Amino acid sequence: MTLADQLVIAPVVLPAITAAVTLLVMRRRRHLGAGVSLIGCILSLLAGIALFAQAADGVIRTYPLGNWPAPFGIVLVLDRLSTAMLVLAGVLGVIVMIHALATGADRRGWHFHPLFQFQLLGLNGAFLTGDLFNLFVFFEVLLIASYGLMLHGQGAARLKAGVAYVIVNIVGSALFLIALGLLYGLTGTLNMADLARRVTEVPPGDAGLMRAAGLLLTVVFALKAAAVPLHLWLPRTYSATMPVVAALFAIMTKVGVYALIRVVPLIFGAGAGAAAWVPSPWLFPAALLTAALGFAGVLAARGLREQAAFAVMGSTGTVMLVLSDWTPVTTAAAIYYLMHSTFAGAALFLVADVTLRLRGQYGEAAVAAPRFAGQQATGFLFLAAAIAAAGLPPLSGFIGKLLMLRATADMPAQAAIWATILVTTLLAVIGFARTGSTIFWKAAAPGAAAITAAPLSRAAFLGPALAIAALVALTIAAGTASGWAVAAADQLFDTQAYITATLGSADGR
Amino acid sequence: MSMAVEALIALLILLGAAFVLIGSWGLVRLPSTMERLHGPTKATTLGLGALLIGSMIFFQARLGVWTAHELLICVFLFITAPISANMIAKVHLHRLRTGAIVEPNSIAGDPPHPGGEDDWATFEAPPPGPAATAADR
Amino acid sequence: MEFLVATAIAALVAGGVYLSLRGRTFQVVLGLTLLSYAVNLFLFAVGRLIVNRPPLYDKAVAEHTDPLPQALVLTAIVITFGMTALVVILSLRSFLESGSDQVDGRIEPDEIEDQP
Amino acid sequence: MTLLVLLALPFAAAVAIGLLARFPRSVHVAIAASASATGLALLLSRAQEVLAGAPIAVQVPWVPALGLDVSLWLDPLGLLFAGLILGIGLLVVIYAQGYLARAEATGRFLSFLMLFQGAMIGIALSSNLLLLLIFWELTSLSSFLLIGFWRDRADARQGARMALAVTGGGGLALIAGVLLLGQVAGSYELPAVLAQRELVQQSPLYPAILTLILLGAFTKSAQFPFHFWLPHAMAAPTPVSAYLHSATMVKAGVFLLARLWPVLAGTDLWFALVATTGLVTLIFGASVALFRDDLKAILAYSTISQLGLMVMLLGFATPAAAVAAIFHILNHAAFKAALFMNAGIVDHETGTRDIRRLGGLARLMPLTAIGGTLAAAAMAGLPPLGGFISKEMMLEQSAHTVALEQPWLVPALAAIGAALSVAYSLRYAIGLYVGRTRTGDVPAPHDPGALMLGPSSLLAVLALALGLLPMAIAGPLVIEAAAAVTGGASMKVDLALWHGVNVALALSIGAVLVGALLLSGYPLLERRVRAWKTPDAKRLFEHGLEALVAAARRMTLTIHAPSLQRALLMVFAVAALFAVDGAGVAGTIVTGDRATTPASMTAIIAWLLLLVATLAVVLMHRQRFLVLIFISVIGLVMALAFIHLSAPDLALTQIAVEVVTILLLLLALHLMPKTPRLLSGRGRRVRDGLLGLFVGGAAGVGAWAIMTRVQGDTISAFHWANSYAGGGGTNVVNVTLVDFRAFDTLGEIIVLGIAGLAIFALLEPAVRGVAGRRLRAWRSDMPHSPERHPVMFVMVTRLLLPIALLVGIYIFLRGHNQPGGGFVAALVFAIAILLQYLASGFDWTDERRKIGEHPLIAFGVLIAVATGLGSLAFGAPFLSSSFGYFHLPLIGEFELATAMLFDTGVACVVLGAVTMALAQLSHVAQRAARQPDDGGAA
Amino acid sequence: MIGTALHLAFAAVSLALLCNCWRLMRGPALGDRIVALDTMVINAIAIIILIGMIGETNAYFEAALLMAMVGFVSTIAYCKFVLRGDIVE
Amino acid sequence: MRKLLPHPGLSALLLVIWLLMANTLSVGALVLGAVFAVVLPRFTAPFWPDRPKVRFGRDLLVYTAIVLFDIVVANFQVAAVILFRRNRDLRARWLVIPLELDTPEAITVLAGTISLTPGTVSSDVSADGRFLLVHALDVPDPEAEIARIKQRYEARLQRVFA
Ligand code: NA
Ligand code: NA
Repeated sequence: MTLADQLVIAPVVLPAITAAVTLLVMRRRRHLGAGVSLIGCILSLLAGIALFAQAADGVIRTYPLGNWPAPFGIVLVLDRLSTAMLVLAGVLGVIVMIHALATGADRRGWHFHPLFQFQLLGLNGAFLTGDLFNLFVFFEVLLIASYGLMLHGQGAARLKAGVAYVIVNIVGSALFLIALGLLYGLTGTLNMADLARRVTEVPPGDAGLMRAAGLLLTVVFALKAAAVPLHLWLPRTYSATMPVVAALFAIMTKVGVYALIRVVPLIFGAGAGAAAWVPSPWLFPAALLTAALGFAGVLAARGLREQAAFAVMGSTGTVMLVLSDWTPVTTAAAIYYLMHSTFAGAALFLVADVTLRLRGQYGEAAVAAPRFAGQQATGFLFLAAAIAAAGLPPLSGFIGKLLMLRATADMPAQAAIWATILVTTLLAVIGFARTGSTIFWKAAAPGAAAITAAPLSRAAFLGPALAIAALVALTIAAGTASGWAVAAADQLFDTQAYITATLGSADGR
Repeated sequence: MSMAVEALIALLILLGAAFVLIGSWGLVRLPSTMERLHGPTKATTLGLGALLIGSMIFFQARLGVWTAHELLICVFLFITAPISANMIAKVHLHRLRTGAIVEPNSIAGDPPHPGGEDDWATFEAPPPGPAATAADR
Repeated sequence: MEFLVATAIAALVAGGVYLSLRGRTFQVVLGLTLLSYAVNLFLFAVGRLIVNRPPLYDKAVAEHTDPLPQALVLTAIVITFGMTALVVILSLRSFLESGSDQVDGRIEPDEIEDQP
Repeated sequence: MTLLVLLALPFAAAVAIGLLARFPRSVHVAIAASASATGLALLLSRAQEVLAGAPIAVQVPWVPALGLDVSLWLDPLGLLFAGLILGIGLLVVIYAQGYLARAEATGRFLSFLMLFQGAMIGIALSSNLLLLLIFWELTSLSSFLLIGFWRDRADARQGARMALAVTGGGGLALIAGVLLLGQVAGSYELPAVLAQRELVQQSPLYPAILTLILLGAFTKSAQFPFHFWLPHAMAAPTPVSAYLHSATMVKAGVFLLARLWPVLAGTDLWFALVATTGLVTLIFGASVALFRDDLKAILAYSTISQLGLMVMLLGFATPAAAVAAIFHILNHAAFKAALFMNAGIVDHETGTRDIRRLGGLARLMPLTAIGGTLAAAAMAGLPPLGGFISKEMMLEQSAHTVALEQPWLVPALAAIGAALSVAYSLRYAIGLYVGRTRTGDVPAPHDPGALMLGPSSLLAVLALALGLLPMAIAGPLVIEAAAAVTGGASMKVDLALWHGVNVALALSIGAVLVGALLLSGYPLLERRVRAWKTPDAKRLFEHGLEALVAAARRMTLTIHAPSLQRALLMVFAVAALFAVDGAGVAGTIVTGDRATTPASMTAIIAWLLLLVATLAVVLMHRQRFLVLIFISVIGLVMALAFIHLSAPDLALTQIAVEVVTILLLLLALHLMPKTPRLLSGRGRRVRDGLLGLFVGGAAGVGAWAIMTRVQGDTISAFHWANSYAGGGGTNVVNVTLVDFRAFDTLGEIIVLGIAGLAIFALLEPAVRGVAGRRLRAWRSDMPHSPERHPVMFVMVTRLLLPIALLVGIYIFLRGHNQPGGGFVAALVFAIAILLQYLASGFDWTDERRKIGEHPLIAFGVLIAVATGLGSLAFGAPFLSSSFGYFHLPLIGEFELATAMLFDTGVACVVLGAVTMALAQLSHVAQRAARQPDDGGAA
Repeated sequence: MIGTALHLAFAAVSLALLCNCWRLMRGPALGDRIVALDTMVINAIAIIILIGMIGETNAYFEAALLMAMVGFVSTIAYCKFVLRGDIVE
Repeated sequence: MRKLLPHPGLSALLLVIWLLMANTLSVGALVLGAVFAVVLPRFTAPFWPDRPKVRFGRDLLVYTAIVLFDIVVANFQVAAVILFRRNRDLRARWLVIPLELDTPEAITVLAGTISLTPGTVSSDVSADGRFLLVHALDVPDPEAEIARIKQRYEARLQRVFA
């Protein structure tokens, strides 16, 4: 095994080492710890990019951990989608880390850096693994790290919201285990490729149980993705946590979507009998409601964080709406929009953070405040983030929406999907225009209390600007990016290739 | 395995089990908490003791190896059981004193005052000193 | 035996669901505890029940329990423990911060006056 | 290349101005003006060849997956529009410099203006429909910024939002329409789409396509009933109004109708929708304009009316009407821009825009008066101005149009519209410049400087020139543009003031007369009209929007009440629903073929114990302390069950975890209420109970179904077979944990480590702020015994510590081959240490501890990872294990495995995390007590 | 003979468990319930030993050992809680 | 020596426990056990600061034997009480035992012994450490029982903990 082959493990090992080192260093030498953490993020990103480049040739690579052959040991699988997600998480991680350092958010509580690194580790592991139980483990890693991060900075509201967030997800994990138990009990395996192979051989008497297992997995993933009615945890969690953390969380709902994209075509695809495409009949209405409720929330929001939270929810709903058709074309569109909406959500939260810091006691609430330093720059950043989140031109969201609209053009539910996507866009436009014009345009009545806010370094604008830059890059390179998305989706639906790559031959053993 | 050994094993097993049962039965039928507290020490000592010795001989007879593990379990139980009993008794005394429980049909009644100036430790903090453990120093 | 295990799982899940739907963190934590017992038992049971065949390798042994679900349950127990510890302390912390351990969205009378 | 430069210029200017924000405003103006001028020059340099029938085109691939490319072309129609955009843009820039006060953020203004100009140029040049959509929405966005430029004013913000909502919303409909159109036509490239008239018009989707696209065009062009945003957009600075409402923004809708004319026009539906809307808007706008007193409002409604006129003409769908429409676009651009600038001058000089407070200004500001009057005359359609010619062409076309089988209907209505426009135009000119002198807020207003007067005068002159020399100035352009609209050959058209006596002339004269009459009876008319309560569209819109927002808010708050119960209920309910879904599959077998295992009496009694304890937990859940005892019982039964069912490792873990969990719960319970109030009512409890029974039943059935099935071949057969040979251990479970699935274990210990860190982060600050105050105020709700450290207990724990450590070491070392392992060993260590805490107190124990928890966690993770990485040196994948049997004198044969090193990492993390959790929790109250009270500030 | 003895022993210990359960539920004092739990742990150790004998395996020794060593910790903790509220001071 | 073996008795106990666990008398186990027997008490020495002097000799052996014998006997006696004595005939008593022993270690051993013999449970120590409170399940003559305990156990322990 060459070192290039060993690179696969880097996105997991690097954050682990960085986390441990920052944990050791941080207590005495804060700056060194922060530097190590940032470098760790950058190295993880570089590893992700290198792997992405490897996967660009369309070959699915596997990495047998512990040198045990699949399906007996745990195997990491490197394909277009997983590496793209690595890059997504890596870029987001670097941006959010820069923002945290620039605003001193990491100093608002304990262990920000180890938790952050572990969060990246969990994400990367979840993207890479080819084993369903291992996916559970990495879900737990990224969840528990997210609990820690979510509570960073604390305060009564955050703690209360945290209680709900943690508990709901613990219940979700319990369901995950039940689903895993059912699957193992029926098929005797945990490897996803092996599952895909064995699912086709399940006797008819087991079909109902198989279906139940698939549906339970759907519940788990939909809970992470915050699909209605399993979304109730999201708005409170995201608007109560520190915006910089929420910015990182923009990818959390996408992990649920990723898991759906990874598992459904592979295991619950056409060959799965009664369990074929299990989520579809439920996912469509749920996603429709998610998008609708999410953007209704954007319209109704009275603060930037709340608004961003609902925007994240709505955008994930939109992605799932398109996804629910389970064709390569719709999946490709969903993947592109997933990438876009991650950065858009992060940008919104980062702008909210800057606003919050600049406006002192007025915070990010949609109320008039006296003029504040950096108002114009913040306003522009908000405008860009809002354009992206609403899916308006010229940023990538519009291209993503066009891709999604086009991909769903031949679906029976075309009218419903189009109406949802377009009407929610309008709701978002109105909602963002309302909050934005109030916060960045409206001036408080004379006599309003002067803003008391600590001065903010110019570096604080770097994070949001980088998030916007990522969106701009995704726009300019839309052709390439959407091409990747199409290739990734095609690869996902070529399940035989996945099985062959993982198990050696299409029929295993 | 000789008949005698087998009989011995069976006897020890039955004896142990019987004492375990009697201990628990005492828990059911004895009239008040302090009396019931005598049950577990019974079960612990001869009940488990006999069982463990039975098991020891059993494994020697069956598998031809002397296993000392049972002795070890005995050691641990002998170390820990009195502490449990002591702490539960303290709970009882404390709750009795604070009026949380009333036991009109307790036979022994309330504990007498110790002979010296100080009350029982449960009711009065021991002064710092050798008897009061190093922890208070 | 299978019946006992299945009904035990059912009872634990039922109790867990009921308790986690009560309005206070402590009860919810108890509910989660029951739920996790049930899940561990379930995960264990999918390896099928076999009495007295511990998964200790021996060439002579032909029949043995399925070791894999046991390994999975061990992982699950550890993870659940971590989660439980966190949620217990989080509940406490939240209670200390707000003066109420209610999580059903309503506010307790004593909570308002304690708000800073 | 020209086209790309043309498109890029305004955007580049916008960015440049933004970047040079600190520079003086003259720099900004220079950039904006030179960008517009350069663009215009570039355009004119290519005008000849374009009009000669050689459109320029360029295509840069962008998103091939979507059919979206940067395809630009310059045809006569685009040339006309681009020319208007750039030409009037240039004048507006110059005008703005005079108009805006020094204190205004001219840089920002011009930057927005250039952004807008770029978007408009994009619309004019796009030959890809999707690209056009992008620029279309971009005009909505940039106009939002421009209208809201005076951000402190509520009306500016509202107007901006309204414009964005209406035009942006229409744009969304347009997206759908364009996508459908592309879907039917098979391409988004305009030339290809325009060639598919038959295909499109016969498609069943045609009505939808047309309706959606018209929604986009009508909202943008402020057609009735979407007109209401336009008057409120007047909150913008006047240069913006002059730009947006003469030549650009609102014309985009007209442009789109013209652009898609070849593929969409010509059907009955087209006529019904487009012509009717245009006609209604023409009359409606005109009649409202007549009764407004704000100069800009008059102009706004007149714009609506004039747009209606153009839309109506396009609705007629005849080549001649197209020519008329195109020529009117040109005329309207000239006179309307001139008029807005004129109104701006008056406002600027007199301080008011209220026509009732103004009059006789011709004497004070003669040059302004001349320009204004000329432009108004053009708007009225009076000869010899350009407006007259296009108005007459319009009446001519109307005269030939039959609607509802009534030949008189359209001409009559068109004439009424014309008459009204005469009336409001004259009212504007006469009201301002003739009659008694009224000067608003300023005693003696005068003509402004050249910067403001120049552009408006130039445009007024242009309006005149278009009447006097129509063919020379605009003939070829109009003819070629109209040909581009119809997609046919160029028409032979003669633009002239005099076409002889015909119906149009008669109607025209009639219109002027009626208009004059209307104006003479204005006071009477006005009283009548003012008496009507007309619905205020803006208020309707605002109220509607507020209601929508309020409804959304209510819904959002209701649905997302901060209730954990609801969230959990949903999870369980969905899980239950899905269980039903799964069970519904036909042919599903519940009980399989596997023989069940007989249950011993002990098993049954243990089971009974478990059920009783579970029931007790549920029933007594408010007596929290008692419940913990019952939980212990459940844990005990679980451990027994694991042993009975051949899972010694699980039993070990269960026993140890149980102890630690109970300690944890007791520590937490100490600081919480012991018997809280009951919260839920009976109905709720019954509901939750039933749901619980259902979900539990489903889980039980699932477990039963799996357990009674014969197990097929599992991957664990491999684990069993390779445990000793390949993993070097006989305890297959342990080998699985540290070898086959070591990656899981790595994740698992990381979870535990994170839990420790998160707990530390939670409890460290708990001693300050509100929580700290509450901790200090905490008085236990139970009476306490004064004795802290019972002597027997203390003594025994001292003895037990080394023994327990020894046992832990033993369990650890044996783990690979017998039940045990790093996790349980670490728990034993932890319990041994915790016992010290319990017996001797926190401080005493803590000062004797040697290793902190943080390093334990960190080094544990590092050890585990480093062990895994070790295999990389041998070219093996991460976490590949190695083991060997060694012989040492005295000690004898023993085994060493890298997996044990990994297990050491596991043990470190577990020990660190567990002690961290409990130790932190155990002394939080003491720490708080030591903390000085900071008054509760967090 | 041993087989019969083991079965009888199982029955006896099971009955003992039932007795503990009765006391556990009945109370009435907290002390009673704690005693019941403590006894239950000891009876559980007995069961583990019996299971080991039936299966003729040593595999459950660690479990019994561990239970003997740490089983009393929760008992102590419960007592300390009732006595002091704070189990670690 | 004290530095190396802070609690020699403990070290011996640990070695024995290790051998019991390892269930072998091999040299390897002995060596490893010895290492732990030395290392662990040193490692945990801070947690056991006092060093009680204990005489490991005949006295201790005799004491142990007596206690084991008493445990067996008392078990049968108590079994009889539980099975056959009616509750109202039960002669449960509190016994207050004045202590001569003065180290906590010695008191703990005495109290433990009393608890381990069924029928008596050490319930509390007085705050000054001079009295032991014992609950007896069935004693006809408390004074005699106190005397028996003092002479049979305490006196011997005094010799062990010199
Ligand atoms: Na969990
Ligand atoms: Na316990």
